[in-house]
Amino acid sequence: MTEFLMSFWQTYNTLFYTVLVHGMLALSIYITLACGQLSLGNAAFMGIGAYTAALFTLKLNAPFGLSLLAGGMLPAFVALIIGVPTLRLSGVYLAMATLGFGEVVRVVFLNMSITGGSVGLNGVPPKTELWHLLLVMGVLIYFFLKLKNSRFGRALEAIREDEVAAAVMGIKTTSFKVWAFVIGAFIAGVAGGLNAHFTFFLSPREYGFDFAVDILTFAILGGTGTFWGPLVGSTILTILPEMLRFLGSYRLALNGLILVLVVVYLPNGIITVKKKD
Amino acid sequence: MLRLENIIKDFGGLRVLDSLSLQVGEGLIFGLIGPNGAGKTTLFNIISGLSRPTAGRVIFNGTDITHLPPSSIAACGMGRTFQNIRIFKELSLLENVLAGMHRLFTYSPVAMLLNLPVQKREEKALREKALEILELFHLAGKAKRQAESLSYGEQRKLELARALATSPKLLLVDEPAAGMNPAETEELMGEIVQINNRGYTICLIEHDMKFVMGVCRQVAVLNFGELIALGSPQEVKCNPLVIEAYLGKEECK
Amino acid sequence: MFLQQFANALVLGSVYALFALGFTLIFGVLEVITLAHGAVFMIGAFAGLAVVTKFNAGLIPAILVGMMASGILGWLIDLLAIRPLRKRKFHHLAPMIATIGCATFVISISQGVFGAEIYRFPFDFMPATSYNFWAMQLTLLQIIIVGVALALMLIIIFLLNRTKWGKAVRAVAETPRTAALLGIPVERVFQLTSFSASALGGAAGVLTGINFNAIHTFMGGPIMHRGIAVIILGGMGDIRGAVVGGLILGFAEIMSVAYLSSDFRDAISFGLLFIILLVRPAGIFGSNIERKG
Amino acid sequence: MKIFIRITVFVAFVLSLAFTAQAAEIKIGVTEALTGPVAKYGVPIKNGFVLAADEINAAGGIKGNKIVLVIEDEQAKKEEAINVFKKFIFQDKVLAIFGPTLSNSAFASDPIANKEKIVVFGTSNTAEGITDIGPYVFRNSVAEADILPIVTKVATKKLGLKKVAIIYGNDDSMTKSTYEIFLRSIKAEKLEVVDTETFAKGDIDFSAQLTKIKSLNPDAVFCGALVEEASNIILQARKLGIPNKIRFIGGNGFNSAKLIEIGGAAAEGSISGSPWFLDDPSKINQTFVKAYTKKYGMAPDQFAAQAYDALYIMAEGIKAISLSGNVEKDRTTLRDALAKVKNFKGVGGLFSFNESRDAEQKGRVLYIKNGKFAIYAE
Repeated sequence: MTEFLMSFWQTYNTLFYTVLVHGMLALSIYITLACGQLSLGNAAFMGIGAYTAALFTLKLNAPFGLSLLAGGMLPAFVALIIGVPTLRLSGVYLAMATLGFGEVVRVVFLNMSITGGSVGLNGVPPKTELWHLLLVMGVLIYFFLKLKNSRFGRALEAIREDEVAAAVMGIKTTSFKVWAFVIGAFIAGVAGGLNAHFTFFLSPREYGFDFAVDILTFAILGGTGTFWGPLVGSTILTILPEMLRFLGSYRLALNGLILVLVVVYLPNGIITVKKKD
Repeated sequence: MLRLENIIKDFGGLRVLDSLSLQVGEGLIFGLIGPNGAGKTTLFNIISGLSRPTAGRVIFNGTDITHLPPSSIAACGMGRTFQNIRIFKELSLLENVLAGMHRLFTYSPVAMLLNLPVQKREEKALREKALEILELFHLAGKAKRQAESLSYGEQRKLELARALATSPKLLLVDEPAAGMNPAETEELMGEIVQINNRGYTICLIEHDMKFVMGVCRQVAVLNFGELIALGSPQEVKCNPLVIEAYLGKEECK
Repeated sequence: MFLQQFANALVLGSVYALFALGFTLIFGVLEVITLAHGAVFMIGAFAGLAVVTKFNAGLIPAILVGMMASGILGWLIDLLAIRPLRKRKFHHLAPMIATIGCATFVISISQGVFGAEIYRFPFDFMPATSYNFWAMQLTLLQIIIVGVALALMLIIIFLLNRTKWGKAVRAVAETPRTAALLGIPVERVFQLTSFSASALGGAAGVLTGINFNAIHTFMGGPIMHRGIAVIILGGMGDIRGAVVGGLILGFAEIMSVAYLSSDFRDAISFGLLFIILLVRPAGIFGSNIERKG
Repeated sequence: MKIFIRITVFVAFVLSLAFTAQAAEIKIGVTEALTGPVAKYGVPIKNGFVLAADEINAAGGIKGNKIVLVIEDEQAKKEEAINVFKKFIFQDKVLAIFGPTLSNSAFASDPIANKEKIVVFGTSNTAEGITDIGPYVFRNSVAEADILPIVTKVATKKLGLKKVAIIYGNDDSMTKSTYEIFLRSIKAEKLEVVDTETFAKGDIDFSAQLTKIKSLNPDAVFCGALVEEASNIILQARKLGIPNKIRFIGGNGFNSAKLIEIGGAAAEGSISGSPWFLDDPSKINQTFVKAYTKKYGMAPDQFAAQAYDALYIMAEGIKAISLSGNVEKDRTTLRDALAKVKNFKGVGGLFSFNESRDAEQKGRVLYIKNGKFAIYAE
């Protein structure tokens, strides 16, 4: 039995790590969704974080904690700069602007020599341990739990529900939106740094359009009413392709089908909040 | 306490408000009436900062607020409701009111994360106050319910409660009685007066003349963006211009 | 060289415009960004290819069959994945996620059926001779592509503005509820739009397949990124915007390669998109930001 | 018709999976990109392995032991490659691993194999530094670094090249490395580079780049592109009026029947270099091409050929050891035996591993003549 568990863990530990990283990314988009903003820049922020953290480790031999912190700070800083003009946009326009931003980031990675261009960075030492991931995830869950019933969380929800009404209540909508964007970028960056340190390798193609949409799918599938939704969504969507392996070439077909069915039958996501009497 | 100076507002060549000057004194219930399209809601939007006047100034408690963003105007002590109800539908009643109290909270993000006593204290105190406000509108019993589940009339009251929660010096109320049945309207009139008695100045737009005549101490009449009459309800309703443009003869008895 | 680059840009821009036409039509009427449009485009190309290789069909039948196949696929996607979501209150992005699922499904099945390799139309299908205009060199097919894109755009604009159905579609695009009150069969308008917009995608697929000789199951991916850029550029849901946006993107890509550097082509075009959004958030022809999204 | 063949192949594949799972003897893991955009390389590779395994088993296996391939899709995603590697190592307990398809994924997954002391054998990883990951990493992918300088030299001499243009895909590590090797050899031949153009994966329109190249009138165009882009580049060049006498010179990406199938007359004369080519008249190759074409309904490409050879090379290694039944122990002995494989005669000619476990194989300069690959110079 223990032997079975051992080999099970040895086989699937990376998958579990990935589940946690995807969970963080889902939370990073959740915080912007929580104030009604649809940002698709999180894949790019993850990329910036991954490269930054990996380069801190590779070139500066920085301690892991510092690499991760840098991996969170740089995307947060970039988010702050682009956030102020960008967040005047709303809905799909914001989504598309951030998507455009992501594309620019990808091309920049592709053409910089320090990032290794299209070849990418390889030989990133495997520093990420399970407890790092659990710790970061724990901190995030704590943060979102605290946020939920605080004045800040309520302000975000108010902005999501009705931005104009929120402004009239004295809520500084713009600064809340920018903060949510920056925090989301920070989370995505840290997730990127953690990911880079257990996959040995990173290349620009990982952080493009498709992954940006994947992250959004995590959140929408799980439900955006509470932060548990994105966590559930990312877990399911990360494990599902692995579970469907036995289907061979058609596993993605079933994956797509399940996605459609879940959305059609649970359009508000798997986890929905109901306020009752 | 509120002074409007020569407010002009153009919408693509159409003059919606024309050199409007008006004063609302402290402690009043001030009524703004006029036919549809007279510019009443536009005026509210300008006062609360959602829309900018083409020319003119808005002075609130001695401060020029014409170009401040809505959140700053709210911070100066202005609260409002909307003609087309804009409550936070997916939040509970209590959360709606607490969101309205946003600027009364002072604790920092650090206090939130560390669960510092200051947060607990504030949350507890303001929660009690929120329930008190809900009680004012007979909604405290439904505090945990989702706002969307309320009846139309109740939603209007909730919005009023939320506006009151910002603890405004001046409360702009846009058609509070619209869609209410006579009993609800009656109840609402009482509540408005009660709020006023607590020291809140109120400026309201309303089409229900019984309501206006019943609660307002001063009434301004707008027609095509111009002020055509100002005075006590009694004076206004017998003003010939008002009778012609809006009310008709029956009101003046 | 400028004239040749101008011609290159015109052809590429027309392809983008044609693809974006259907994309924008669906958004305009159904308010759904259908990320399955790339898959629909691919199916059109394969269907066109199938009739040509099997029955020796000519250009017109190939385009028509491609349009038919894509139209039916689009209609099915609407019926099975989007329609169930119309009736209920849902997250406004739920239909988009559903279309992602559809795209994954269609592409995966296609790969199982057609395999992973690339196909092309037969060599003798279109004459390869080039025509010279001043300093421009164009093949007959390239001229046809520009012509067809232009013609389809004019037809769509004509249909929307001059016919009863077109007026119904526009009314539904404005506000479905009011349209329903006016007695317009809203549901049928939605389905008709899905069908015809997807058929346009199919036409784009067939023409792209013939001109660029690279038909494979993933051909819809890159063009979909561009299609998104195009409809943002032109204004979401705006027909003229799709055409103008398509041409702008075509020109931006070609001219940045011609006069700047091909290394930064995508950065330049997407940077342009980013800046245009900041200056004109609703795109070139867009107006009502409030309602959409 | 083709469609039905595909379906049959697919069904056969599923059935073969179902059946092979029964009789486990020598288990070898194969992970390639079988779905997604990279599947066009991954699928032929898998086909090459399956064909070779079937042949070996039909001939009685290795010392009587049958080879069982455990095939998993990795979608060209690094996380998937890692997951599959771990599944192979800890769950399926395979003896050795083939794959993954892209160098990018290999950089992520090969360190795991190396750490767990199991041979990982890449057949399509061309990036520099793959075998530096560790002593358990092997590959037989043709090193363009060896052959392309010869290609450049021969072409320069035969065609009298003076000024050339380059076009390559800059977002792909395979095509980028082709470019870098070409650039070095072009400099070594003292040719003038009049223009360098790039494109991105999935591009279909190259007219802007080619118009620019045409206006600069080079003697030849060096092309770092995989086959679907390469054939399109050549076709569009001809349409824009770049004459056939201006040759296109490419790397591994050119060595595919698809280049002829799609490029047609436009591709005539294009030059590339590789140890293996489709029309190589040697008996072993013709047998392979015939068997492959019969089984899969299409001609093999270089990826398939390398995979086919790779399994035979692996079999050589396995032949040299005696299996103990302790898979951990067998994995290490296999590594040592595999590293000693010398002068193996495969479809790509004589093959040996060098001391860094890379391919040592003689390349040939090829060109397309009358719609077939032919030797341009030995």
